[in-house]
Amino acid sequence: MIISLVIHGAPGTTQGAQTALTFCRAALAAGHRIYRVFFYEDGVHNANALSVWPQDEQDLNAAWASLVREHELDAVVCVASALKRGVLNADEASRYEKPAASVEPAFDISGLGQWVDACLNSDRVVSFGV
Amino acid sequence: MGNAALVLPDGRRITLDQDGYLTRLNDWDGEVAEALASHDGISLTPEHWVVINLVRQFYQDFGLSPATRPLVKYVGRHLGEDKGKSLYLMTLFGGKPALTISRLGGLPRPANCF
Amino acid sequence: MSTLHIVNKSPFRSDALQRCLALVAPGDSILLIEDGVLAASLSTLADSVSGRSVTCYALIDDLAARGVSAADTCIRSVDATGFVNLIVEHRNSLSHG
Amino acid sequence: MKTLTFLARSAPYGSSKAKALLDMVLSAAVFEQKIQYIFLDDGVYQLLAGQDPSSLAAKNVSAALPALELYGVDQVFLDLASLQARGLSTDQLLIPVTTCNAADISKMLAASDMVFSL
Repeated sequence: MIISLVIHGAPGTTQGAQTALTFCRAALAAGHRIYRVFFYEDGVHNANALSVWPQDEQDLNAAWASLVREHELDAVVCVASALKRGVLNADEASRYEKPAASVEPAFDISGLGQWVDACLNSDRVVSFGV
Repeated sequence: MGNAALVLPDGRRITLDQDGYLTRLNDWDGEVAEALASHDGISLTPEHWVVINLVRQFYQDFGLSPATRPLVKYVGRHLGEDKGKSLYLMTLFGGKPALTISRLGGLPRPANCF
Repeated sequence: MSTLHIVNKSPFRSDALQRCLALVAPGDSILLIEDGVLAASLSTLADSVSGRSVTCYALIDDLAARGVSAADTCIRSVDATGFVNLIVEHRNSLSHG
Repeated sequence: MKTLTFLARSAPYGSSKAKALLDMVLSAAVFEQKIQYIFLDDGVYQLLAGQDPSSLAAKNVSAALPALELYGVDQVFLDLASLQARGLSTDQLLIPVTTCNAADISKMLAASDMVFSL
């Protein structure tokens, strides 16, 4: 089955992003296809490459990045949510004259159109961290 | 990289972002619209102006930069069904009319690129 | 055709479970996750769904993490794979905020 | 075409949820999907006329509601029990909506491909 995820929660604040990660791994292990993981609102913080976690905690940002790379997932952060929260790629940082790019390069920055596209092309869309 | 700027005939310098939207919405006036349009190779006629004023009214009314379909309906409602067609707007403003008209009208850059 | 209702809030801090119960239809299921599993220790949950053809599940990792267990055998524990299966088995899912 | 159902359940201004869901609705509308936009629980406050958040430096979320119909979103519902529980009545609303009850919402959920609730 083709499944997409929408993630609303920031890592480390609420449990939703962790639940989503575990769900995503289990869905892949069961042979389902993950069409897209869409990070919306505070969920975009999961794509922040500048986060630093204590050594004795699971680095959820790194865990997402490695899952996205390992399975070549289409991971998209909502551009409107991301800009407000300082999750920028090099293009956006230059466009808005900000001092640093912060998005993990395995993630794309795009619009809600990508979320609609995920709805159209998936059998199921599951929301986490609402 | 610095942002682009528009220099008006009176010497005013208007800063734009990389996609040609105004950095400061308050900079907008008729001359700015004329200069933005001529940069796009469009010479503004009264027909253009009616539509630009309508897109500004759309933003005033709803707080949204319109997508094409709602803008077309809105234009049709105000100017008549013969003009409430995307072809009419494309003839005046070219390919992606809602984006162009919003930009010329000094609306904020749409939060989500579709 | 049915809905998987996902509740992630404690019933003591949020009315998400109550609002979920108001919308649950026969054939739907309820999955408690995160702080939502705190409702699994309430016998009242079983009462509210009894006779309505609604099945209740709770995510086992979330129960274990909090040291709570399901008060009633009518609440079935599922792991992450079970969660995925529930998503597949239901037409749609509703994450109650 | 998919049937997408949106449950607006949060009051405006205290969080970004009302606006976040509205943005989803408008995006789905641009792609011309079948949309059911249902206001219930605290979401009914989003429909109240007379909102003026100017002193909060917040955008008026309700301003976009009269544009829904231009976006082709004509299936807009209100849970009457939620409205009444908050001491409100339909004549205080900014736009015309179809009233419904919990059973109606359950039916709409059952007929949906995807459901989003904020």
